[in-house]
Amino acid sequence: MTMVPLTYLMALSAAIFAIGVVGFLTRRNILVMFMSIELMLNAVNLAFISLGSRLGSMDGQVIVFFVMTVAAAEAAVGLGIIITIFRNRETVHADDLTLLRW
Amino acid sequence: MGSGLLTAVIFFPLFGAIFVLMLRDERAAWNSAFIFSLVPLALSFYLFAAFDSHEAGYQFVEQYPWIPQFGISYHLGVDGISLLLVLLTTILISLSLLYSAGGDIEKRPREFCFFLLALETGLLGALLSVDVFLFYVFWEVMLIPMYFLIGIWGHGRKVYAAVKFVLFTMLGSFLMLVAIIYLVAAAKQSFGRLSFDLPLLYQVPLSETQARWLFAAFALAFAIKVPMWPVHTWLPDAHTEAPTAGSVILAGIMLKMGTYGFLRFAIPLFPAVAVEAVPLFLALAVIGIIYGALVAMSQPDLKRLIAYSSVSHLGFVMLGIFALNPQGIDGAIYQMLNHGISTGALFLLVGMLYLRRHTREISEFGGLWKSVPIYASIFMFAMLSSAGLPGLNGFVGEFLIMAGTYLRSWPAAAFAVSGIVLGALYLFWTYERVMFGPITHAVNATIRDLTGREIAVLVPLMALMLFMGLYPAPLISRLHPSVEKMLEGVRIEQVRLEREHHRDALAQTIAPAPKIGVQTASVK
Amino acid sequence: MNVEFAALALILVFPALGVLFNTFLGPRLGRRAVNVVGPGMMFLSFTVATWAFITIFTLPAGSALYCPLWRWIEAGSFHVELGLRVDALSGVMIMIVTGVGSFIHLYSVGYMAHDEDYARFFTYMNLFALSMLILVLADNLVMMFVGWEGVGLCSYLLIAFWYTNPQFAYNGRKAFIVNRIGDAGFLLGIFTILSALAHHGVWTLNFTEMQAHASLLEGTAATAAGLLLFLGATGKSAQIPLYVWLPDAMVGPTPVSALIHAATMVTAGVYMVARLNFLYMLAPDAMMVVATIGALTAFFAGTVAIVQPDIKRVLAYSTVSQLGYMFLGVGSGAFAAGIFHVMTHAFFKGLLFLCAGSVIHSLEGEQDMNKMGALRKHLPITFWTMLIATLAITAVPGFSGYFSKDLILEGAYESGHFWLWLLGAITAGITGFYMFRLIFMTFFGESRVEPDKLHHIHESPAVMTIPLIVLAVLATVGGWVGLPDGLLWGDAFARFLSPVVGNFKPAVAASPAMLSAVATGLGGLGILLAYVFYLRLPGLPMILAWRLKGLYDLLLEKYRIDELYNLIVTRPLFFISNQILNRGVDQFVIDGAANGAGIAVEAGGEMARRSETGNVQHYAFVYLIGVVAIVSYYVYLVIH
Amino acid sequence: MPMGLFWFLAALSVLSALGVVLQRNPLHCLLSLVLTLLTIAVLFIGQDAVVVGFLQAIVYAGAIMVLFLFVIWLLNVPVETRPTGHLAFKFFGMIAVAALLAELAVFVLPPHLKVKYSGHPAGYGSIEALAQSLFSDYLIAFEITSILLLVAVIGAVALARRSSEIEIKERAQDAARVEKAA
Repeated sequence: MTMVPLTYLMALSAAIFAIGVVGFLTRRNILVMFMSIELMLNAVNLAFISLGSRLGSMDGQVIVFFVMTVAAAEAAVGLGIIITIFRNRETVHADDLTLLRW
Repeated sequence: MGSGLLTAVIFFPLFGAIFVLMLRDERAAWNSAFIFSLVPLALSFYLFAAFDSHEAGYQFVEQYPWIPQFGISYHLGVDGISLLLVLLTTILISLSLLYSAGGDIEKRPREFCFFLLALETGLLGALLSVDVFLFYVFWEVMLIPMYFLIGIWGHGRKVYAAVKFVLFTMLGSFLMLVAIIYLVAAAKQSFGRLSFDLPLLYQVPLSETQARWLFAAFALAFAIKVPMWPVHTWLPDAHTEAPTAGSVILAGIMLKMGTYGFLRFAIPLFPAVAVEAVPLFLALAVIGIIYGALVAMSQPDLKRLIAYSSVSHLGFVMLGIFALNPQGIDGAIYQMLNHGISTGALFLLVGMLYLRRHTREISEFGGLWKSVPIYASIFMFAMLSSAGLPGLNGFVGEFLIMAGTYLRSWPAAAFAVSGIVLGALYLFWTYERVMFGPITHAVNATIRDLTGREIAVLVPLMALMLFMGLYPAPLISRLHPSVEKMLEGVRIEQVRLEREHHRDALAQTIAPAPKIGVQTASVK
Repeated sequence: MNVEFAALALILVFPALGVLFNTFLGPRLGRRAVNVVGPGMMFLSFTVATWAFITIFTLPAGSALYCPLWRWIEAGSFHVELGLRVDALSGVMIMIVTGVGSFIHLYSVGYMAHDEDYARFFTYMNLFALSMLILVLADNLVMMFVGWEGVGLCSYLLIAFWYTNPQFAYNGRKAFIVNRIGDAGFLLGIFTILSALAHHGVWTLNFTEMQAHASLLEGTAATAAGLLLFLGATGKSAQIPLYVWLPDAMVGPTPVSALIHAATMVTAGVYMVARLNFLYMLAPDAMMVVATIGALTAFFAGTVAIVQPDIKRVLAYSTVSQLGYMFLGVGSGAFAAGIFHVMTHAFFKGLLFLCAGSVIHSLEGEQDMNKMGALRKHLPITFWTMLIATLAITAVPGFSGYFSKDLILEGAYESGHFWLWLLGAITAGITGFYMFRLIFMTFFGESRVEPDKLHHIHESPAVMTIPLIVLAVLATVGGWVGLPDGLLWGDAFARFLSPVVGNFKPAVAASPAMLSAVATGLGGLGILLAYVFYLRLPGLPMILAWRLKGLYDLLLEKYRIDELYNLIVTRPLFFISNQILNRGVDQFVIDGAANGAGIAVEAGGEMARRSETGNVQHYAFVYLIGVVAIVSYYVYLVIH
Repeated sequence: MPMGLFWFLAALSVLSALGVVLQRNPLHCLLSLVLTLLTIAVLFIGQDAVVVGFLQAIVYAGAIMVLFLFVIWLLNVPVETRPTGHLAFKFFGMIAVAALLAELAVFVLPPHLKVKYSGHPAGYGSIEALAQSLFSDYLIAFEITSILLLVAVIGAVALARRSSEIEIKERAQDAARVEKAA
């Protein structure tokens, strides 16, 4: 069985992570920002799986499992918050949601 | 070990404070708070009576392990230096409560009593602790009730004043904490065990540099509390904005914590540095005396004026302490009491006037003698005590201080003497503007004279002024042995220092001869 | 021989009782009770004092009565024992204080008959007597200082007695503050002695013990202590440079001026110098200063008195001038002569003030001599007693002042101070002039009294005139205790005092008769001039004043010393206090630094607050930077 | 996994990830995200993480993304029209991201990535192996995760539910409107 070199996988993971970061920084729609977060999570997941596979350890997969649960919880709560915000402010534009400031 | 007497003195007020909080009726709160403050008063009178005036060390000692892992113990004791301050504390707290109940405090009386009594616990605890850690705990404990007393029941910019007070004091006390910990660590190195016990810490051998830094930390903490020039500016604000009882306690007792700290910690812990630092502290004290008096002179507000006069008076106390001889220190301790009593009385009097006129501006008054002769007479009495008129208490302290100072350094005494002239100047000028002359504001003609309660508050203070002026012997005889004991270390250092000077001088006179020889040799 | 005499304490107890009674019961029990108790306590005290004095008289020369009280201050080796002591010197003083004091108290009953605040007045008067007696009876310097400050306080209270007048209140404070400057010197003097003695292991401030160890003080210590203590004396006894308060003190009730500012308190300085004669004998430089200041003050104050229109002001400057004589005397080493003059001066100057008070009382408060004149017939008793007092002060032979002043001038000459003697002699002439000017302007010539007051003029009641008569008798015969040597009992006064103050040792031989003749002649000349100026040619003073306007104004405005002091001391002091220290240093620099630290923190917070935009992405960006930074640390670790 | 497949999947995932970031319409973004997740699921499976790979496809790409979809529809989120953000911010953001990428490259590129392939034990990636780990070593974490999910459910309900106060106010407003109409 041919092994995809770890470097490639890690590079892919880093690339997706970077794309996620860029998305989070540049998009103003909080839903899309949320999606970018999911991108980053998945990039990290990929790294875990790849390393776990190389080390022959199940820990990487377990962690990904946990990440998925947390992502589910996060999505539930996060989307709930977004709905509430939208209900009150009629917007999902990040520039309009600066309530936390002084 | 111990009779538990000191514990009772310290914690009875706290017990009372909690009890008062649980009462519903305001009158009952005032009365029970007053009664609760009488218990430590009675106990401290017993302490005074039972105190052995030939014994220099701690008496009524109690010691139990508290946090043995760190060598912290619950160690209480009273000696001549703290005895009289304990008495002063209990007296002033009782009188403050008696006075405040008479209409001065209208808002939240229960909480007021609570804080005042809690403050008493802090003050007494700091005075009676022999363990440094315990002392530090109480030292910080007294800040908090005072903060609330100023912040809640004060006037004007009360929050500003309260915060300023706390920040200034905290700044110093954190440095002190660091110094304490360092000292304890040093003690561990030389004695092999952790201990916060003061008598042990006195014996910690320190290098010159170490001692200097530690002394500086302690001295700064206490100097802020005293307050010495130039770290005094929290005082006028705190005094002015505090409620009357707060000013009385602040001026009467809390400031003494600074001077007490010098006597108990800074000097006996680091006698060598203290001896070195004498010129610096004499200079600062003299500046404080003259500066405080001059600035007091141009204050338009009565309370501010008295606050600055405290700077001047505490300058005298510091002068006496750093005379580092029995006369000076006996006088300084005596002057602490005097200042507590006479300035306390003055603050009470100003408070009474404020209650009637809701102003403290000197320009608002004039010709008051006509309308309130009893008030004016008592004011005169307190003022004379403050100005150090012979026959009243102030003179005994100032005389001893200046005698001590003169023996140490005559120029310092010469400058300090000008303080009594300036003191008379601002006090009498103020008195003249407030009491003498025609009545310029019609309101002043109709204000009522002192009530029975107010006279009852002031009479004990006046009696003390007279008694302490005429017969100071029972007080001084009690504090003297402890002072002598404290000075032992200083004396040793002094002799050493003089010997070194002597040797240096000798070396200088001898030095030239061989030097020439060396030079000629090198030329050859 | 020292005898314990417990009754000495009574001399103090009686006035103290008077103070307590007048403070607490006086206002309730009313005028009658106060009028009895106030002077009554003084007379009781006088009685005990007389008893003590007679006792000391019957004991062998050089003996003293003492009465130990209690140990007052004690700190280490330093201790002060309170104790009373009466020897010849303090015996004379208590007689003056209680004697003259009693009669002035009596006089006050009449003088204050219409004042509401009689109880307060007698409280202060009794308190004054108490303080003065403490000063005189003290057996140590510290206790003396107690009295010294106490009399200053009473002086303040009594000058400002009519406190509703702001000027009076100001003058009272001025007196106290100026005195306190002197007191500061006094204190330093005490410390100088204390430290000089302590240096040799002797811890005492007791007069007798100090005298026993006087040799330890020799040198700079004695000079310094002498000068510092004398600074105290210049304050209390109104000498250059601290005399400025006394003329202003005249705003107090006239009995006060008589008792405090003429007869007793102001002589405390002289008493102190005489008491410490052993110290001053060790310090010829200090003595020289004392004598010089005395002579200068005598002359200087005399010239000012020439032109003053206010009757009490003339007397005030005259007092300053006479006090100058006393210091000239003690400064020359003629301590007995100085004390002698203290005594005679107490009689005649007390009397002069009381007479002036009587005049003022009858004119309902008028003090300007330009609005008097021809009062001789209206106030016969006052006139005659005042004339006697004037003859005494101008040193007309036979009257008391003659003997004492003569002794002083003789002492000044014989101790070698020729110029000071000359100054004193000229001052004798000036004294004659201004005192008779006062008599002529008040009692002779034409009446210049304001018409509406004219028909009110009446002689004072008996309670006021009796003290006048008593003092007039004393002013006449009081000097006879010190006749010139060889005449009858001779100089009995000096002999009586000599065990305490020592004998005068002349340095220069002179003929007493010659000196006396010169001084008396000058005095007569003064009287003659006054007669010419104010009775024969009443227009002359005006013309002279106009011709010599500059000089006249300078004298009238008292050499403008008050203004000078204001300019160089008072105003700078207040300026420094308010503008420089209060506004500048305290509020701006120190508080500014403290608040500045606070403001810096606040401004920093404000700036940091600006960075909080609330935009999630901005926070994320900062987060990212943090991540980059942290990761770069690991990169660093990996690479190395 | 054959290299060809890897390259294909890698390209696809990067492209679809870019699609998430670059498209205007949130719905399109979401679809791209689903594609990315699926691609990654395949990559998981390709590395013997079969269970997790299927979970990824079913739970992540399926359930969670549907949640997103619902929300997009529920909110009726419009297509972004206005230009987004400040240029300077984007610029510096890009630089920071580039820096991060460069730093990550240091770890990922050969000289520093020192992981030796140690061979897969039997049943690696199987559901038994996963369960073995989860219920032994990671039991506490697993239980805590369950609590987390519970809390999240409660939180989501609390958030999504209109507060009763607002309801009362709205009802009162309705009543007022009705009255006015009558």
